Amino acid sequence: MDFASSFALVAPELVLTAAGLVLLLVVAWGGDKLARTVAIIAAAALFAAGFLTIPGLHSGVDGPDSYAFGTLMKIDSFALFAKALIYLAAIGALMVAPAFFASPAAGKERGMRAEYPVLILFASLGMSIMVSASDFMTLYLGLELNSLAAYVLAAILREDQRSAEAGLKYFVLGALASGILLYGISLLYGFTGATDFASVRTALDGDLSTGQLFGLIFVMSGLAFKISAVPFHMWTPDVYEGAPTPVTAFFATAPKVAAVSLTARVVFEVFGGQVLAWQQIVMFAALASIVFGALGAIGQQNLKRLLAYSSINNIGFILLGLAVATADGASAMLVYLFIYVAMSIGSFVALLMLRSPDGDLYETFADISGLAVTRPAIAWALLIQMFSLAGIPPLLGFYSKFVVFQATVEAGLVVFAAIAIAASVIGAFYYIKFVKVMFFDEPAGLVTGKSGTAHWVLLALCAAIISPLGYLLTPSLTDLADKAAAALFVAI
Amino acid sequence: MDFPILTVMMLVPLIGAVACLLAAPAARTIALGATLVTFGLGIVLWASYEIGGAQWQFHESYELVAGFSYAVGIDGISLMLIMLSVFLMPICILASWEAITKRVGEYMAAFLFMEVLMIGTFAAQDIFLFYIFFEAGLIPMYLIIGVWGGDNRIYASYKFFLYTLLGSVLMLIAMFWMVAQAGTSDIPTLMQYDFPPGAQLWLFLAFFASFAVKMPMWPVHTWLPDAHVQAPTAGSVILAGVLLKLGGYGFIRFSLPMFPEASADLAWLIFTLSMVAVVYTSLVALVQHDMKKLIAYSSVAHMALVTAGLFAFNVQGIEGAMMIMLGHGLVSAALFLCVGVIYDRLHTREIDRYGGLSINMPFYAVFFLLFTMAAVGLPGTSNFVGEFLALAGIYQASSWVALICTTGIILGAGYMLYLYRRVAFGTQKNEDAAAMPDMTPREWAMMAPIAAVVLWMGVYPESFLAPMRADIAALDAQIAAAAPASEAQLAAGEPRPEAANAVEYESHEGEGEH
Amino acid sequence: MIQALAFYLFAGVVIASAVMVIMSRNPVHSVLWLILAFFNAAGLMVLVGAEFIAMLLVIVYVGAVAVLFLFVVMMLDIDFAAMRAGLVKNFPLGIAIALVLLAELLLGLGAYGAGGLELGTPDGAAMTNRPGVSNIEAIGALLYGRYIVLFEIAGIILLVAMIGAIVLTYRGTKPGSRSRQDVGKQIRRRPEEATVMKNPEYGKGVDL
Amino acid sequence: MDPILIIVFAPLLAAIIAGLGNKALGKTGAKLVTTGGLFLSAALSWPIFLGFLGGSTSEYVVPVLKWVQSGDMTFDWALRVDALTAVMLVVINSVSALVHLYSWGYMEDDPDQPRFFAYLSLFTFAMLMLVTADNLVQMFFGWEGVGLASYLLIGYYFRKPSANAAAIKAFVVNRVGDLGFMLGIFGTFLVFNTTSIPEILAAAPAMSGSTMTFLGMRLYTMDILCILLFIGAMGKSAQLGLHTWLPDAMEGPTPVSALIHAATMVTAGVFMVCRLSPMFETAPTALTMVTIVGAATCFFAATIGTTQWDIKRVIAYSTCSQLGYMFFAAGVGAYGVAMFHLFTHAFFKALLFLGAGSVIHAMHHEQDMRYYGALRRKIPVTFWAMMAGTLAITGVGVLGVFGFAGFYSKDAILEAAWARGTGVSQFAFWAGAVAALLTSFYSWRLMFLTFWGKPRWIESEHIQHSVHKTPQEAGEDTTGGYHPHESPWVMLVPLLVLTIGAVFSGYVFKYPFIDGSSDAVDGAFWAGSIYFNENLVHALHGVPLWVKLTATAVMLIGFLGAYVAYMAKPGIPAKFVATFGALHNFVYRKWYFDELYNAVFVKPSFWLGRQFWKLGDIGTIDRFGPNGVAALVQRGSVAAKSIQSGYLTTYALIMLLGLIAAVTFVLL
Amino acid sequence: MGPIGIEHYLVVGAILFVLGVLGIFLNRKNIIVILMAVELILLSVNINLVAFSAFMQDLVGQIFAMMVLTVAAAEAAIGLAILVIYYRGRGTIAVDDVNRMKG
Repeated sequence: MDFASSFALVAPELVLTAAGLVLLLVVAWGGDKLARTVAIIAAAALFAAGFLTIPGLHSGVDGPDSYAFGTLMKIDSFALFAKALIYLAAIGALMVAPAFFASPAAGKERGMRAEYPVLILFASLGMSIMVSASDFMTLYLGLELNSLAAYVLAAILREDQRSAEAGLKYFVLGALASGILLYGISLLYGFTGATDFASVRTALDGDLSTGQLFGLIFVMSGLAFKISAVPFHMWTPDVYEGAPTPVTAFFATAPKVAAVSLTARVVFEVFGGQVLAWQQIVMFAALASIVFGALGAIGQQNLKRLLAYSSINNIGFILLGLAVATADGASAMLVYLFIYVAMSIGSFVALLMLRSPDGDLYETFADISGLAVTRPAIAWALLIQMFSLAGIPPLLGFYSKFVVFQATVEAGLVVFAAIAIAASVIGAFYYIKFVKVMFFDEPAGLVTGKSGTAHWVLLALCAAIISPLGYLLTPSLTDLADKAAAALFVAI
Repeated sequence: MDFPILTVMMLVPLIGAVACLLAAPAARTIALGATLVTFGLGIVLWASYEIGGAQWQFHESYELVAGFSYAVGIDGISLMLIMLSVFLMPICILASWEAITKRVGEYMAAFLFMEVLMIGTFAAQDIFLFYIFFEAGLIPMYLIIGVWGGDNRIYASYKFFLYTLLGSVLMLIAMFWMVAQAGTSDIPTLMQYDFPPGAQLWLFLAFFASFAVKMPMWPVHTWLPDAHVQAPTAGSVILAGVLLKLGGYGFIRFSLPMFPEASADLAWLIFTLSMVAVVYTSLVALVQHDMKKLIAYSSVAHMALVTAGLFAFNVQGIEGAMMIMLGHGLVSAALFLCVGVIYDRLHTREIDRYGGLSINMPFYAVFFLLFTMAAVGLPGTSNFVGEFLALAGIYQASSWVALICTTGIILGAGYMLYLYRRVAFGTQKNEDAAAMPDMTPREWAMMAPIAAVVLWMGVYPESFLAPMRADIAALDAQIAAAAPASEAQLAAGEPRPEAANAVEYESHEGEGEH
Repeated sequence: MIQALAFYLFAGVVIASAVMVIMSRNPVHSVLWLILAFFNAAGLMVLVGAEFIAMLLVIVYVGAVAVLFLFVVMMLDIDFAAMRAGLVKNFPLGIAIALVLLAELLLGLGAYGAGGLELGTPDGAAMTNRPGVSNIEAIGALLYGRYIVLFEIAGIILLVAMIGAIVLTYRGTKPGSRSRQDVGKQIRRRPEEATVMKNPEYGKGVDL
Repeated sequence: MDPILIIVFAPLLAAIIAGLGNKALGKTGAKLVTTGGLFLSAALSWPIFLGFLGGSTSEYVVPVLKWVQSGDMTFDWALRVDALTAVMLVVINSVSALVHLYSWGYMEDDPDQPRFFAYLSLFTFAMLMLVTADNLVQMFFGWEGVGLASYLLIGYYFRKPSANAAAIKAFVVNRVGDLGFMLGIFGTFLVFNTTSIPEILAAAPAMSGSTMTFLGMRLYTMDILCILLFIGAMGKSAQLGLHTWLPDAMEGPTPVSALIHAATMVTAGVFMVCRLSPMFETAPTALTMVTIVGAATCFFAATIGTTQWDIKRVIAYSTCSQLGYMFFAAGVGAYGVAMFHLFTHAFFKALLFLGAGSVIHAMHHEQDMRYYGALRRKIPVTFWAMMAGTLAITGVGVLGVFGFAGFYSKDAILEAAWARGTGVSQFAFWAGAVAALLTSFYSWRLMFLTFWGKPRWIESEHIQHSVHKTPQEAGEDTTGGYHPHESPWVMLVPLLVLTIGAVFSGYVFKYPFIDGSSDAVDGAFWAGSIYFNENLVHALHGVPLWVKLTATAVMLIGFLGAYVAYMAKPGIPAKFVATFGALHNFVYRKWYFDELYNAVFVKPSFWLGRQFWKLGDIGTIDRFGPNGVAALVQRGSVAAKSIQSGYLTTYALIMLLGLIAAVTFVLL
Repeated sequence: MGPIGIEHYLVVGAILFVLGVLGIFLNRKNIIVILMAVELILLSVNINLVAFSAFMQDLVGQIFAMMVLTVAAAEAAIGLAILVIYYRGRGTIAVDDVNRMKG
């Protein structure tokens, strides 16, 4: 085993690990006083890790060259694309955290825990491992590394009952899900005799035996929990609502990217020869997610909860790209993910900026009534995000749906595309409600607090990406996504 | 032509919009300036449009986006509709000059965005670019209705938004299929592409879902009265003046040339819906108490003539439909302005609250009368040319349809004159209404240009027909093969040997003086 | 035969104690049933020759996890009597669904006995019964060779679990709290600072 | 510049100046401009007419502007001048000029005079466009233009609800006819691929045998087209069925009635049939319909005229009846005769209206004849003018010597109907004869009630207002002390000019109009501008003597009847009403047409509109459409949220359900 | 009683798995039992893995089982930690009380 080349391939992970460990020591001695510094360094580490993905991303690494540590990990351009996105999302979650934790919303114990950035780092590391897993063991460990960190993050406001409840629900259901996943993996292992993706795939050729089929379903179900696809989505609204908002922003973005990428890798690299076995299930999950996400969001008063349902809804469209089972579909899925991350971060940042003068956070519709008058900049940014989430052109959210539906139609799944797009109109209902409350209703005048530069920068950045200017990005974005998607299909 | 005039025409209002957002106090002036500049550019565009030249002119194409390209260009049909849009915009700004007092910057910005999108829709040469512009209009219009609308604006804005969105998403799916099939998203190329007849039906229906809602055709018209009633005056103007035309434009640009067989097969459906719409909505208009609602319903009836004309599959029908769209764009816009003028004074749209306005507002009454008559389709006004041509075209397809649709001119006269009578004639029932002053110079500036163009279009429509002639002829040639047979089935017979009143000549003795 | 007997014994006890884990009203009992289940599961593993895993199971689960559970159960000091509630609202549905799942699993896996399923064929790189190599040695070789990365990751997972547990439960000490021990201060302390000599009058006591 | 351009556009220009100038221009300015423009037009019209009369002018077309070119459908603005047009030009411009002048006096006190004169001139322009049309669409332009002007002028007193209602009614009923006209134009275009009148007329005979499908019926092409066009004519010319607007149109100022609803606009239908006569001659069924409708109208309207009390309504029904004459003349093929009656009728009917206006003016805007009486000496000029008009309309004359205008034209119509010799034409003849009797009766009734007998003025509310007395206060003096004054000269001069026309126009122009020229029977005057049925003209002159005398005979009977009933024994009408109450009511209430239409069209329209709105749009489309879907989504949302119960066990259960569903799905 | 084959182990594993799942969603008493049920599920997985490993004579399964064990321990620690803070906040660990957030 050539460790040198393997280490070169996992350089981003090494950076994260090293940073995590060093920062942990810093935290141990420095305590919470250094939280801000730790966050900045962690963000720098994430940035550095992200930077390290660029060369491979551009050259489109794939095939045998991308294997590290035998067949345990595969750092191809697909993995790199996902990683870059994960790191960016994590940086976002770090940037908005200090202000949040300093606010009264954080409860009695004000101030950010210095462990928060470390946990984010380790969670990112876990996701990094997830997306480059090419062995079920790596997959499992990466997933758990991320999950464990995530459970803690959800409950990190330990004085806050909602946060604790969120952590608890997340944990119990997550554990159940990983149990299901593991059970599936064990069956696959038993009935194929291997745990690495390539061998499993070879063993799965031909007709699937019942045991293998069980394994497939259980594995898919376990993964579906992570990406919160219907009917494994039940935890999402509660956890999103209960978790501290920066953590929610993190949950809504990075783990979604990781889980979707991982699922994509599994379905294509492991079950790629058995498309018929999973395609309909994924399609069903996609449509159900679109519909349930939309239905659930209608009538919500809590904005975080609404965004949780919105993420379920969006996952539906992403899964639609997956269900297409073509390279175009996978590429569309990645493009969607990128845009989705930008939209989600933008929305959550805007949410975090809804503060009273003494820093209290607002998160219900009643609070943001008439925001367009009192805080026009935030309102307009949210407007852009919302219309984009609803997929109304010329905002970039339209482009994400555009590529997904294009791939779906080109694959001949016109009926599904039609159903999905019709269901998307239901979703538009609550996005425009957002706009309605901010723009049409009488100002409540509650939101008057000032926000930090970091928030403004993030918000402006996301708004700019989502705005029609974002179309200028699309050629290179599509190029990268195409390369990444192609990497998934090299084995075939 | 090297100067990218279409892009510039879109950029000017776009920059204006941003400027309005940033410099809210000066928004009115900025908006007026931007729209006037755009209108000026529009005149340049029209002047430099070469009639009889290439079908697509002022073509620009850049690959900015993955999946489709930024490609714009116009033919005569687009040109006319763009002119309509840029002509109405400064008027809209003027109409809002005093009526809008809150959040002026945002308001003006929304309108300027709207202008960008309207120009873009008509100029788009890429099917997806068209969709983007087509659909994006929902955003500013939603805001215009929702923020500056009437009491029930929330319901109206939701209905408008979701109805039209649902209508158009299926079209997007169809577009994907077409582009996948034809391998290009270039509209002129797609117009020449022969889609398999089996698929055409579905594609047609998908596009129909969108355009029918936008038109709006019966029975998916109910969003329109609500939207109109709640929208501010200028919003109604744009809605009636331009946005309703998107549906008709879509039929001309997509449904007919791309799916001629399906269009012919489903012409009966369009005819049926149009006939129902003409009678149904006209009767509904007759009993309205709200001025805007009345005009909104009349718009539905007029648009039904457009659809029927388009699916008559002949030059008169299509040209007539285009002329109705232009004429109605002006006239209904003007009627909404008329409503706006008195709404600004009395703040009610209830017809019964007015009466006898001819006494204290004679000039207003004259303009209102002119536009009423134009709406009725009086010859010499813009609408007549369109209605006449469209009905002539429809008659060639089916006398039944023509008969039913022509009843629209009776019913139209009924409800419009009934409206005019209740508003402008009679005694002054209401003291407040009786005290309203006549039109201000600003209102003159809104009304007079429209009045002039309405008459111009009625007396010398050649200016408007000429640019479209070649394009419509080409379209007609393209769909001629699929056209259904005329129901008239004219059959020659042996002519009669003599006149009907021929009498034998008998010489009478007593012939003489009487 | 003995092997079969042992299997059925272990299996029976595992299942029975698992049932008790979830049915028992007192969580302390549950933990104890869980320990029993682990022991018997270890027995099952020994039966198939995976003695190292069996050992780990006992050590890690019984020695660490189960004890942790016990510790927490005790610590939380819950009034278990109050928690004796009736059956869950959707109990029948739940049971039905669980039975369906079980039936499907058994149906699917039971097909193996009828020759319907075939175990996979490993590539042979990690054979169990290599001559002269014990189970532990073989595992060690694999774990520190081919799967060293996983080993490291597992380590990080444990680290994260540790951080997590501390972050969540450790409440730190407030400055000035008595529980904090300051050794230097203690050492620096002189008797004259700590004690005062008093000579109280009878019956009056001392003013402190 | 061709004079025809000036003739046509001078009124338009005047209308625009007067209309837009309005207050700025002032009353006198507006009046001067419009009246001047009209007199200019009139002055230029006569030479053209005389040119045709003398045979020195031949037809020509002056192109003005391109109008519409759409595929094969092309029509431009162009002014066609031929004999038929020339006749109309003099009629329109002369009457219009006189009416303008008359209005100086009649509208003296009106505050909105510029508007009035602008409308009048606008009307004249539209009418001129109609008669000079070279294609059907321009004719339609004029057609609608006069409709507009008529609408505006009927509703001139816009404060009066009845005037507004009448204006709308006029416009809408006309639109019903227009529907036919438009369909006719469309059909014509479909068949001939052109809307140019000469081209159509030239091509029509060849199509006479062809058939086409219309509304599912297979019919002769030319019959369909002509019937459709004739429906248009029926609307404009207030023929039976579409006549209801004309009596109501009397809400307009009286000069308007004279110009529009007597002399010009209502004759547009007749003009159209004559203009398209070669086409109608290829459509026997259509002509039969024309004849029957014309004859029926002529009789029907005359009956109603005998019972009305409003002086203007009597004349209005009279107009309606006279138009019926013209139509059945056209129907039997005597187009020249129809045009002749149109020509003479214009003079005497305008005269009657203006005379009536003068009476009304004198009687302080009282229009009810029951409150007139004994005006003969108070307003003598008016009286004599009215007398001339009455003599003309009743057709007084001595065969072979001299007759008033109506004598020649109406007699010729009856003779033509007889001479045509078919069953339908016989019917028309008899209907016409009875109508002539009734005409004589109601005309004299009008004269007797107005100018003879005792003054009954004080009964009138208008007079009461004027003299500030009630009938009780006035006591024996039934004049109430009111002194009717003769109208000013600006009103009387037009009366006198028209009197000349009423007296002499028949005698002077009978040869050119009926025979085509003064010396030979060759249709030279018409010069092909109408279908000239030479044989019929011969036959017309050769009818038996009793036919020729019929008209005179019935006229005398009518006169005697009126004399007996209203002069000799004034109790008779009351007795008649008492005896034949139902019949009288039926006639007095205009055969219940208004009630019928109200019940069949107007009320149901509003009812249907409300149903469509409340039950259709709101109750069905919105309820099950957008609102229904929204409610469904809302319900789905509630369901989705109730599943999201917050309980871990539920969540786990649902996850498991999903798992089992997936497993079951792949297993099955 | 015939020879003990892989299917026997799998049946045991399946039963344990279902019991674990049942334990999660039939429990309304307290959350600790749910955590224990999770452990049961992991145990069933381990039995599966080890049995497969043994019957296929492939050590990978046992390695995997070790990893699962490790993770299970970590998971238990985190789970209990969360439970503790939850209890501190609410004073109860009854499953039915964990529904502050819903809808």
